[in-house]
Amino acid sequence: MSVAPLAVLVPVLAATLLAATSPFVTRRRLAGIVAVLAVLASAALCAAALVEAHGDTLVMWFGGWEPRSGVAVGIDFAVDPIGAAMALFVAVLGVAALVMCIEVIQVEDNLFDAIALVFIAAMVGYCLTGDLFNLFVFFELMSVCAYVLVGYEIRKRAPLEGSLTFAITNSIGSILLLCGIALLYGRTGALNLAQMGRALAEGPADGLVVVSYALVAGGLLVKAAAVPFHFWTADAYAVAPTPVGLLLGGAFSELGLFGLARVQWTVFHEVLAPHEAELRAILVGLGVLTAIVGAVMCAAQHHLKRMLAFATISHVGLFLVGIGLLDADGLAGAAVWIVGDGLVKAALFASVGLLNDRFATVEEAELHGRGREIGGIGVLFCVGALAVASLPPFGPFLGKTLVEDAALTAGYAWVPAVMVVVSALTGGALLRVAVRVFLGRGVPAPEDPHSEPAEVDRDSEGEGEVSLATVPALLWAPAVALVVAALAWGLVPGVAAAAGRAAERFVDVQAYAGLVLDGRPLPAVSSTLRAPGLTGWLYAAASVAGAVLVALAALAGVRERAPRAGLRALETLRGLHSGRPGDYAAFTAAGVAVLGGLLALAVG
Amino acid sequence: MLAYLVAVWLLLAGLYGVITSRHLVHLVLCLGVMQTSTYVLLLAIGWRAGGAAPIFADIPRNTPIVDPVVQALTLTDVVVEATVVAVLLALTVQAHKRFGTCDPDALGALRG
Amino acid sequence: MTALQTVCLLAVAVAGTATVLTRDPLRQAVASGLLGLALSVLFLAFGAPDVALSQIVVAGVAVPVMVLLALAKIRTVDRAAARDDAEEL
Amino acid sequence: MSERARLVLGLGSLAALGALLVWAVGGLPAFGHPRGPYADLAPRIMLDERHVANAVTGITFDLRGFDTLGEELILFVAALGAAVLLRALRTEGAIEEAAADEERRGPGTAEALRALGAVLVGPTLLLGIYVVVHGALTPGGGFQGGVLLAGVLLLVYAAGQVAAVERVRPVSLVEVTDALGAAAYTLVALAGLVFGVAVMDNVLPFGTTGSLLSGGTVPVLSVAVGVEVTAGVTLILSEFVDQMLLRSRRGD
Repeated sequence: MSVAPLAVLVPVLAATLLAATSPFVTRRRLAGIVAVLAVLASAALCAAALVEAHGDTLVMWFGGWEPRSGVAVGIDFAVDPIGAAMALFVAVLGVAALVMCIEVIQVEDNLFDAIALVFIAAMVGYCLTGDLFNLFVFFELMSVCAYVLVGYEIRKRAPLEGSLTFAITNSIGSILLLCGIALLYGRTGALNLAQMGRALAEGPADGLVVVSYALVAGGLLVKAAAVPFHFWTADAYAVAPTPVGLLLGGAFSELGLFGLARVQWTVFHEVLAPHEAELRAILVGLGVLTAIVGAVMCAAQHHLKRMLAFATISHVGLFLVGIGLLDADGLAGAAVWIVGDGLVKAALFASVGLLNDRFATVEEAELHGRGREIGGIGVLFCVGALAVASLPPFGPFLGKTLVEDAALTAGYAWVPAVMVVVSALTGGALLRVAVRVFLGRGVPAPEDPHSEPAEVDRDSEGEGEVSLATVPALLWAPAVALVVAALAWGLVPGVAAAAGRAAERFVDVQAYAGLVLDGRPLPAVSSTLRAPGLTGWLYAAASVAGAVLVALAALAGVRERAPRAGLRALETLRGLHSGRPGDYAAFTAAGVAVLGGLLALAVG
Repeated sequence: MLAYLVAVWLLLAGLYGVITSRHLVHLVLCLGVMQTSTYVLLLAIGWRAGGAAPIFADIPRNTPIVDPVVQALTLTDVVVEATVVAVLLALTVQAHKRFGTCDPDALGALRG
Repeated sequence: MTALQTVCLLAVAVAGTATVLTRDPLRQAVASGLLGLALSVLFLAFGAPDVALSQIVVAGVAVPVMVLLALAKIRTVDRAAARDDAEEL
Repeated sequence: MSERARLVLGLGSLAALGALLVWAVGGLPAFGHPRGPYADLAPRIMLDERHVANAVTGITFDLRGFDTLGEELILFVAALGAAVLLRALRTEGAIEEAAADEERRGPGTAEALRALGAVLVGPTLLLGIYVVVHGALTPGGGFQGGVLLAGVLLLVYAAGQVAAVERVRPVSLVEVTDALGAAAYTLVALAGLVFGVAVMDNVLPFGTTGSLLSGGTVPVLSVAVGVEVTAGVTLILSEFVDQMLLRSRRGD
């Protein structure tokens, strides 16, 4: 009997306890501590499941409904190493976020903690499930939690708008996903991932397969924030309370990609195998487009939370490249990178939250030089910015080199160059902020015509504002712990090899289906994945140097001397991020249509 | 086939409404129309010609019945729609109170 | 396909289109209620009484009530704003 | 993006999407011939091994009961969320004042309507409870019955007794009930572990097909959902009602 379901049920039970006591117990701190303990328990249970799986996949059926002669009738948790590791990663970020909540979220009731607990439980369940409809249920559950959490500080204008566009665009995504699931059920008569894959492989790769792929992928990519489904992301992440932003930027988007990888392999791999090369080109192309748009938009921002949101988008693009290479090594690299980058990104969100708490603004121009009094945070921010630019030996470095190697092997020799440029742009933009805010050097950032009216952000997290001489430990300790964890992630020996084996397990779909449906034991797997070689270090050196150059150029005021045409193009791109749900819905429809159309041509 | 086409039509019509909407309440109900397309699609997929409802209260146990699984899925789906509508309407009421408008195009405090 | 199913499907398609094209939210709420009603009859015709029942309680009770209450709130806020404007003049 | 550009992009994409979708549904099995084997197995298993006559209820609360836990949590979060989002701006005592105002203005509602509402409260209550507990036998179950029960609140409101709404529905009690319904479902799911079987296992005796308590945990879970849905929908609707009551207050 596996402990995995408890990782979901324990935080849920704690959430109902908090909600039930909310009208009577007004000890906010106590509720916060209960929530932290529940997520800690969930993290421990995820770790236990990971150890229990021991490199294999563990299957448990809810209600004991084992398959009947190869037909799945119940819902299963198929706990494979990558799924369990993702769940553990989400729970760890959850602990950091909830610790910060104790200090940051100043409300009278326990409801915020209750919803946050359900949010984390849903993300954990999403990582572990082996049933497509159950995946959809958890997907929807985490979405609804996120809408509420983003809009929680509803007294202000921006969270309200962010939450609205978030809810509208993601509801469209959910409906598209569900349509895809319905089509697949019509063809296969199954909801279990393994069963669907097996049944689909018996038929042709026809219109139904192509369109359901486009719908499912489109729905998941809305969550993942891939271009052109990404528009809502910055609006929502930038206005979320800091601990929520940390969870969203660190894990939420990445889970969209995780779901895509899961469905891609278990359901579609076999039926689309003859068209793998074309599918790879589509996914890598989409990833590169997302990475570049995200990086350019990131560098153009002066609102720090928005900047981090676009950095998240650009890295989602890079992860999508890793997953889109459609082989085990690329997937392993993306998984390692997602964890490393998520830890760093979460630490950066936490640092920005600290600035916001202290100075009641996150506008680069207004913060110029004011960060000098909290130099410690500046060091943290700087380290984080360099880690985003893949500074060895942090976790992102390891992940990036693994993806680069996989891209070279797959014949995409130009991909590493794109990765260097994108890492340099995002890392450089963050580095520029670090220098301006914490050192007060360089040409100050211009007042941004796009930024929100100042008085709106003035009372941002206003009630929660702490005007203390020192930064509270509950705020900085999680941030430091996250950066240390990111460093450890890159240093622990054997991460690459373990990820390689886990990815081989993930992509061996026939063995997976045999285990889930027929109870056949899994064959042994091996991986040739190694620690980064010389080329990896060279690429890393190039991205870090590039990041420093980008930062220096920005600090020297390169913007003033930029060519007109370039600036105008940038303005057009920024103008597309209009904050209007109608525009975003049109782009979502266009994205699915293009995705489906390209696939149709490929299958043709 | 007509049932499938109606499902497709509802999805497209709802999405058209969302794209062109000038009122947030209108937009929310258009999302609802999109959602109904999934109900029609699921139940149409589960329909068995001449099948009875899947309740063995007063029918013999080997009567052909329609697919009960899609019905269970649709039930979940209906609940999901109701909750999303509730959350979105709550946000709409607040948005109107704050900004004095329900025009979705007026959103966008943060742009670019 | 039975005749009842065909009729219901056409009614659903028409009501769905009307819901989208009616721009006045109050009238749209009515159209949406009709859509819900047509759907629940359709679900009965599809042999899904459970779904029909929940469709009736959701589309016939919960959603219209929420929409009408929200619209009532929106209208009164508008009227109060108009009154305030008039006083300022 | 200009309005025109949006319309062009939107219509173009919708046309392409429509073509793709029509292509896709062409690949579905012919209408009226659903593909097995899940659809054939599930009702048989529910009837033979769980003694549940209504296959849909059986699948919802047993075979795929874990989905329903998620679904219930969605409603739980949405109810808390709507409450949180709607409460944000109201001040202490404002609702009570407004409710009292409304009651004083009482006769504004037509007498006939009030009487109708009052008369309907009893039957709706009974119908709601019937639907919740008979889920395993006839169409219905916790969700449908729960919404009906929440409808009772509305009827009380329609009866014009606004202040009574406040009395019938002390908000904190509704919140607690909402949470307890969700907790009950989770605890039943966990009960399997106590008995040393799988999570979500059906640990109660299955009874005779056609009797009220057939299906083991199925009726228990149905009632848990019924409680949760009643409270959740009541919470959502009453927060909207509260918002409307605030209408008479100027400058709000």
